[in-house]
Amino acid sequence: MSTLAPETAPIAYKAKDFSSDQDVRWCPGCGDYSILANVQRALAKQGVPPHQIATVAGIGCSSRFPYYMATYGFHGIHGRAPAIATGLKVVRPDLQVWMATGDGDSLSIGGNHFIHLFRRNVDIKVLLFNNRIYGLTKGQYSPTSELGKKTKSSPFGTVETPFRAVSLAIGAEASFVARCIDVDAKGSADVFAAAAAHVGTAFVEILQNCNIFNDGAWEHLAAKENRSDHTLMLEHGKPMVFGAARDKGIKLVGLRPTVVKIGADGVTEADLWVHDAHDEDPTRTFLLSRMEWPEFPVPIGLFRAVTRPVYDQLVNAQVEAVQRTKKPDLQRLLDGSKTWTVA
Amino acid sequence: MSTLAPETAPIAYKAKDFSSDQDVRWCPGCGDYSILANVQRALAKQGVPPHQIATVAGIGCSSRFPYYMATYGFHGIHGRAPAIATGLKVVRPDLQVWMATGDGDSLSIGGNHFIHLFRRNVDIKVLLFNNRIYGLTKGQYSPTSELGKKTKSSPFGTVETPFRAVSLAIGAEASFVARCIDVDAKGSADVFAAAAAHVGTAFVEILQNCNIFNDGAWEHLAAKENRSDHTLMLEHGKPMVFGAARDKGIKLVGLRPTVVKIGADGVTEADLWVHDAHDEDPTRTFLLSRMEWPEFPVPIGLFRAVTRPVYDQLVNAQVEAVQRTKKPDLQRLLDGSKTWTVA
Amino acid sequence: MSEQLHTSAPAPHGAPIAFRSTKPSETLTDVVIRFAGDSGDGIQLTGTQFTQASALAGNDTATFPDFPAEIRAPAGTLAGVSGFQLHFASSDIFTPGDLCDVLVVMNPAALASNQKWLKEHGMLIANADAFTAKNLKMAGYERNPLDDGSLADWQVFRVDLARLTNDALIGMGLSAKEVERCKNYFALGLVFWLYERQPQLVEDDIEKKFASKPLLKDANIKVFRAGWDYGENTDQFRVRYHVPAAKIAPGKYRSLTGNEGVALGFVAAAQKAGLGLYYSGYPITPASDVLHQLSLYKEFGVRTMQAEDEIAAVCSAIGASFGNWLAITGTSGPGVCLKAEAIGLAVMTELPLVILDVQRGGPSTGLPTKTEQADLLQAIYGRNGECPLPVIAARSPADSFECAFEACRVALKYMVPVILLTDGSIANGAEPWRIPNVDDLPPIPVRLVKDRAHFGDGPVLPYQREAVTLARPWLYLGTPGLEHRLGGIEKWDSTGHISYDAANHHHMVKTRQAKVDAVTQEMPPTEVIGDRTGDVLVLSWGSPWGACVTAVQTLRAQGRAVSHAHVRWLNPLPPDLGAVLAGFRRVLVPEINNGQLIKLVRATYLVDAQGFNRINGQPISVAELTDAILDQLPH
Amino acid sequence: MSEQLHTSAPAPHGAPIAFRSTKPSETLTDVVIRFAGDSGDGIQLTGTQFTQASALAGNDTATFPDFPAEIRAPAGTLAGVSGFQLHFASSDIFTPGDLCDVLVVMNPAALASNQKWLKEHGMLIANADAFTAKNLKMAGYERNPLDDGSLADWQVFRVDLARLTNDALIGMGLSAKEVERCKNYFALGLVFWLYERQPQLVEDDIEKKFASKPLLKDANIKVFRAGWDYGENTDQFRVRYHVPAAKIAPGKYRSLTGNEGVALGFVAAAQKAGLGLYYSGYPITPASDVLHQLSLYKEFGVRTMQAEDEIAAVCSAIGASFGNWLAITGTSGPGVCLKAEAIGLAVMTELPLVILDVQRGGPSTGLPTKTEQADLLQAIYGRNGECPLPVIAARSPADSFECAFEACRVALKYMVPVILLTDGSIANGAEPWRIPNVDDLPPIPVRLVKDRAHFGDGPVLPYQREAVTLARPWLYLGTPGLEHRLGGIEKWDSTGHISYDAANHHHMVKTRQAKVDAVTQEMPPTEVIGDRTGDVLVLSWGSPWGACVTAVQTLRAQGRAVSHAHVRWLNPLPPDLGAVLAGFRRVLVPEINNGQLIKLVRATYLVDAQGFNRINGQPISVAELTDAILDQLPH
Ligand SMILES: Cc1ncc(C[n+]2csc(CCOP(=O)(O)OP(=O)(O)O)c2C)c(N)n1
Ligand SMILES: Cc1ncc(C[n+]2csc(CCOP(=O)(O)OP(=O)(O)O)c2C)c(N)n1
Ligand code: SF4
Ligand code: SF4
Ligand SMILES: [Mg+2]
Ligand SMILES: [Mg+2]
Repeated sequence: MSTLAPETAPIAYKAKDFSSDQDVRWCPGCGDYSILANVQRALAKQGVPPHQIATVAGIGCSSRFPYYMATYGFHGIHGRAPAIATGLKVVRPDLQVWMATGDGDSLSIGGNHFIHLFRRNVDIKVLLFNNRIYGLTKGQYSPTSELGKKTKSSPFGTVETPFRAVSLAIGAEASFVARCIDVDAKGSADVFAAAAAHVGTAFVEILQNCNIFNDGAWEHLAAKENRSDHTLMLEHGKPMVFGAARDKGIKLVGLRPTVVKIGADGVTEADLWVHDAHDEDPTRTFLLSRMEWPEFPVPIGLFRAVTRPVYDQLVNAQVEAVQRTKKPDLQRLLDGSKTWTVA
Repeated sequence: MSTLAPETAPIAYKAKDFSSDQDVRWCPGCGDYSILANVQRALAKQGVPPHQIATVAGIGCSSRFPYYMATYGFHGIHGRAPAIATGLKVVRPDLQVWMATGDGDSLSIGGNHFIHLFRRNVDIKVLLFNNRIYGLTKGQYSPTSELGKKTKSSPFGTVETPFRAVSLAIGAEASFVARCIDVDAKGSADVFAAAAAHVGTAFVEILQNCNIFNDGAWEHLAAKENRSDHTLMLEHGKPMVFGAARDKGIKLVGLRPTVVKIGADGVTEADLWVHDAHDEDPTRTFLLSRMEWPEFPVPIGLFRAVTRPVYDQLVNAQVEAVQRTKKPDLQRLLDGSKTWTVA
Repeated sequence: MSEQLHTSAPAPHGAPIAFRSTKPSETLTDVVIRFAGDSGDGIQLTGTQFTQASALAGNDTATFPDFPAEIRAPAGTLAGVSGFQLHFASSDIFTPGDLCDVLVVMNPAALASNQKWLKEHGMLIANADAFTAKNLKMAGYERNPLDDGSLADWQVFRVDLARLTNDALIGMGLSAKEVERCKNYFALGLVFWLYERQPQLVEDDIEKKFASKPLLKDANIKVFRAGWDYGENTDQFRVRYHVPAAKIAPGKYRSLTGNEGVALGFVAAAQKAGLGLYYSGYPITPASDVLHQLSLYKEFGVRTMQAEDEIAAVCSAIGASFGNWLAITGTSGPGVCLKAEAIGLAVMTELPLVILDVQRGGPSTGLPTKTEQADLLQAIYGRNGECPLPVIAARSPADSFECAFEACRVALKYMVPVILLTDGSIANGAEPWRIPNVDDLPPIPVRLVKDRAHFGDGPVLPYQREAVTLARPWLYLGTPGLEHRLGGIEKWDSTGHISYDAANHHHMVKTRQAKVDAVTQEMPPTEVIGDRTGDVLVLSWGSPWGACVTAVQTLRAQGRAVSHAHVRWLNPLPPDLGAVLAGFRRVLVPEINNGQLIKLVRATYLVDAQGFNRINGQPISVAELTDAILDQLPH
Repeated sequence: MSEQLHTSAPAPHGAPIAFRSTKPSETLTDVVIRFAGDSGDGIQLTGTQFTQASALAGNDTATFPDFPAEIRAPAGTLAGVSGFQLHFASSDIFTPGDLCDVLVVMNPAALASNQKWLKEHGMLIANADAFTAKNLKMAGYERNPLDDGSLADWQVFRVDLARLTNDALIGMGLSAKEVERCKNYFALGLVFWLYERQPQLVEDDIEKKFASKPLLKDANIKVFRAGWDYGENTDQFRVRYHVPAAKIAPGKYRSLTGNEGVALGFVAAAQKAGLGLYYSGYPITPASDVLHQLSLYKEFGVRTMQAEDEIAAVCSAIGASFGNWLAITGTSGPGVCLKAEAIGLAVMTELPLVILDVQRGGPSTGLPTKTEQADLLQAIYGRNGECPLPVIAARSPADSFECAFEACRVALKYMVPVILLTDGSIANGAEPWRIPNVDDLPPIPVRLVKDRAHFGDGPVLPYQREAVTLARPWLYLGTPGLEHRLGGIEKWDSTGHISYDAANHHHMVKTRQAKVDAVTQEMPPTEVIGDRTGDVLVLSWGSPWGACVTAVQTLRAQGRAVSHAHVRWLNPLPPDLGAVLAGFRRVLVPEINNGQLIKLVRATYLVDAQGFNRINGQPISVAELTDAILDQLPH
């Protein structure tokens, strides 16, 4: 149990200040290790002390996350982390609440809470470890597994079209959406920092490798040699350029994104789609969520961060507004509106 | 219990052939009555006999629907109709399966099954009676109620941003999406016919009036005098024109829809956004789902109908493919791969 | 009414009587009246107002609203009939009555479905205008029962309610629909006349309710007076009835339903514990009103959540409990199913939590608006693994307040989830409640740990147990150095770290059970009404309490060796219950289920208890119960 | 092994022995061996192959895989240790054994966590190379136990597995990781030598498994042979052990786990009923393998669904049952919680359905990979309202087949959902199974109604009941004229229309109970092993069966008046059980829970039964149970 970060300490933390005394029990080589390190680094940078943070999770390999964090932690039941986190955040707005979850935890059994979290826009930072597989139950397909994938529960290949986590979040009115890769420390740092700063539900899809049951699922994006050509780093206000040589870009033709070569056919950076992370209308974010390799480079980074009503804030504001005008009087409450007295 | 529609009857049904012998117990004036009549008419026209149809529902006023239909019917539990219907359709592809549900049933407690139904694209026709309220439990807000709405459970106004059912369905990969209004018999007929014809999950959002707990929720669209100016009837391949005088239209400026006056500033029908219901890319459907009154006329009719893998078909195809090459042999199955004999 | 002692004469709230009568008055000790009509006829409102007037007149009262699952099924149909039964008396009463003395019906369907509740020779007041051919047909009558002699065994009073209401309002310029909506006030005026109730009460209410609609206000008052005058002037009614005030313990009273009672109990507990109150629910009949009620109490800082489903409701409450608030989730049986897995999580994490189950007719969707007490074994056993928790049940609307308060107190003291059971009849039924003085409510100490120093130099131990209660400390989130993790996997005692150790698991299973067993410390000796030995002990839990008291009182007055005991805590059972049972030749357990408490009693005490089980969506009938007790007596 | 009679001498599958030994051989009647190592060490595979070889050699066998909840916790940690215990014998055996005669450990952590299972003076075979400073530290050792004399009470065999494996593979061009992965075959070769098992079996398996990787194939065979040769050549091992074949009923055998057994039982039932089979589940330990298994059987037309959650799984199965298929849903305890509401719907709609619960350690997430039988009362009572259904439990892997078949048969015959209980030890444990002849399996008649004429000219009556079973007809969807509606609201008997009627509800509650009670018709007389009167009856259900048989056999051989009875149906209980219990002075109920069957027995028969409860995630220990029985005997 960490005893670090007394209130008198200067606000300068190290990643290890966010590391609990529990042994990490993921498989050697699992992408979860990098994610843990990236999150701990981001929290250290942010400067909120461990005791003012709570980490909530569901069930799955990924959901063991809270045990390894030196913050307050809650390991819930499968799929229900959003609900647990919501109750906690409503009553304890003083705590920063992070949530760790898996593609099965959030998109299969927990789908309903997941979408309601976005709709309500509760101030919670959601880390979805998407390894496109069920790790903890040893290798069944998940709602993000590719159509036709052969797994223990789909020996002849799945017959289900996968969810695109970002599309679903956008369809559920998400105010903040981002994506990063387990092994990409730099990209993760930026995205986690943005999530920490967002007020409302911040959704981060993390492409994670399960080297035991779905090894290489993201290799086409995560591998160093593929990354610059197969991904598109989103930057607010910047044209969408990608490629090792930064010679490719995305142009919008009507409503369709198109890959173009900068310099060819007179295309210049000025012709490219300029990323607007703060666009109120989610349609363009939705469009980004449809861009998949090999047709497109896969967008990485901050898709969207807009301000809209935050559930926990409104709940508390409504209470506070009443409290400003009305004193609690328990006796009067018990009495109600009509009493009579027997002498 | 209906004994109509013997197999020898000519395929010519009347709406009343789809009406069961059970007393309809909705409140007088409820929009559900019109929906029932519209569906029965559409089924009669379609020509599939009642015994080849199953109607499945959850719980709510709307979910009483199956009792009033002369088809096979199942009144399930709250929110679970999609799962019940999926099991039924997988094993009985010979039946046409319709599902009736409410905004609470589908978008609150049933949200998870709802999104998975779209993802899997099971061949089921979904009628969502959206009255923006909980009818059967007497007037609490639902996930489609407006932010700030005062109800029994939100005496100070809700603090929750509503779902847009169509956005959510699109985010969940829906292959068919449409919208109609309870009192609009003509528009409903077209939409129900298209849903019946679609192979895959056909989602119809029906704007329904609950005259007891949320009277007039859709008055701005449903009232005769408002309809042509406040709604936009979508027609595949046609430019988006609306207004009593058919003098207004929707133009796409970049990625933003804009209301224009035909004739003014040189705008002609040729400048308008042409509706493409079969566009593979769901982005434009998503854009339509964001158009809300008073900023825009509200789109009514068929938003989207595209073909993509259908769960129940694939499940059955996979089985049939194996069955073509492998005979079932129970004894061999019990024996397994390694046996030994004791004499 | 509940457990008050009778020490002084009643003092009804005295407003000047504005209405004068010249008809003679007869005195009665108690009356059961039932109103029945279409869901849109204002039956529940009529009943409630008559109840209030009776309470203000010093009577003891008990009510039983009986409404359909449909919101407002088409007018005139059997499916749409709504009922409200009121028992008022000049003595202490405990049930809304088996059968009624007076039945007021607004249409033929109401008669058809309620006639069975009217006593032999009882009064039937019928809105004769509504007995049209169409309405008769919808109610399944071939002939008009008001005319065909089939009601000869009852005293029938035909009142042309619609016409008389219309007559009263002629010239006011109201629409037909508006006139139609006034007619329940005519009926109310008539019964106010009949039972000498204080009319001012209704008139005040109308003033308030229609303050912004002066025309409707005047109309309703007019119709109400017309109803009163009709009673005074028509020859049909020759006498009025007077039910004197009951002897009631002194104090301040109000009328309270069970749902109001639990809501107030929760708020009071939070205030006494000095904690914030969080309540999360998903609407479900008959529990929704608790959510509605609590969402009004914002000045007390109550946070309510209408969750997306029951699973989210309980899980968000668990989150709030982790966040050191008094957290509660409420529902009915189908919702308890959905909460089961998460309740297990609360058992494992040893967090305080109250789960309210307002029971209704089951199984499955069942009979949502009918009462039943068939979720007891689900409450005790309905989760995977060995997952014990305390279960408490209220016996009446007024008792709900105390049980809710007690459930919270035990949850906080033992760091344990507690299930609180009420049922449809308690939730919607009302009775007078002697309002407690807030200062007299017991304090609720909470052992929050808010300082790292609590553990000295040692490690933080989230499962370090208090000796007497076995409660673990409730570490205050946000405290530097108290960071810890909770979860549903088995854990080492004391440290709370994950453990797959064999012996530790056995120990933890036994410890969680021991903690629940320790709640017996909280229980007062079981009260026995009557002698502690005898022929028959009637053992009750929950709402049959009232019927049991009534039946046992009657039989004891007849000299029978019958006693009554009631259990409030169902898990664990009171420590002295075995000794109580041992005093009797026979034990009879009346339940509105197929035999649940009886299974616990038989298994625990090896006593050959007998069940009296009526599962028909209604409160237990005193008459039937009395017969069942007689059957157990030596013949 | 299970209930086979012993009629003839064993006839092990005779392949020519390719490996020759010159060392002497001792004969033993039975051996318990336990393999333990990192999750990545191939322990489960090693154990399974040794089991198969033992079964082929004609031994009776019983296994107990014991693995951690983590997939592959970091190598060398205590959290990552996986175990596999095998009991093989020349006589009939019923448990995998309490303690082992031989413990094979692949690293210090495996020793640290498994030493407690090794018998006094037992053999410890240790991979000495893995006892490095780093590994010792991770396992919590300060000194090397192989060196410090702390293991003096055991026979320690140090084997430099890593080095020897490496030596065997020198020059083959394998990577260090590949070499590392071969070492379990060295251990296997050694124990094959030690117990005279047939090496061909392993070599055949390696051939098949690595068919596409010839280099690895050769390497593994080489290492396996090196292990065998090591045993033959090292001075450490002086004798080999011979466990003769057991006397086993003639027939064709295979090895069967409980999860395989239920999967096969479901397919067989569907085939015998002439129905399609639908299985829907959401992955959960230890039930997932049933889904995996059934998804392979496409040639039988089996449709499997990996649902989005357990609620969808059961609901889709209900949909399939409505569609006239044999529908099944499987899960473990937390999933049963989630299915509870929908199971109530199946009870109300009276549809056939089987719910499989492979029990694991609880409550909440609990101990997912450990065994327990604590979901019994949840199975019987864990739903709102009066919601009875039949519950059956398997006692062993081989028994799972029959129980699964029986659950389906009863569900279809009585039109009722049935809960089938197994547990983690049954699900993953294996034993020889005498394969039934398909033609000998009983037929399963299904009363599908496929013609409107069934109801003559009368109305369609979906709740018209068959006299003996009270089953309603299963109307075939798609039939003209049979259109009907089902749902979870209470309904009139016979017509099935919605009903809120009071008397009808009472009648329906009683009828649903009577239908479940009628299942007693299916039960054969309760078998009592031993005399029908005596001092102690040991009463078991589920997996403790094997320990009970073993303990009672031993005590009877010592002349004790102890008998054993086992119940397969838990709800309703067998009709003759009360009479059986009455024959004994004492009744002892051993359960891997805190006392559940015992509650039913006490409540039903008012018998002062005593519990023997060990809740430590492990099968019941025969030794401890024997002591507990002795405690009940007159001293
Ligand atoms: C109610 C319930 N159902 C099923 C399970 C079993 N289970 C545990 S984790 C898991 C899925 C894990 O997948 P994911 O969420 O993708 O996490 P990962 O292990 O891949 O990180 C499942 C099905 C459970 N714990 N609880
Ligand atoms: C598990 C469960 N929770 C709650 C309920 C109570 N309930 C019945 S219908 C309903 C919501 C109805 O709203 P909607 O789906 O919008 O249907 P409507 O009545 O408006 O047509 C609720 C909460 C229930 N029947 N089951
Ligand atoms: S199973 Fe996969 S996701 Fe789970 S810890 Fe191992 S590598 Fe990581
Ligand atoms: S409550 Fe509303 S939705 Fe329900 S039947 Fe009445 S009008 Fe229709
Ligand atoms: Mg995953
Ligand atoms: Mg609704």
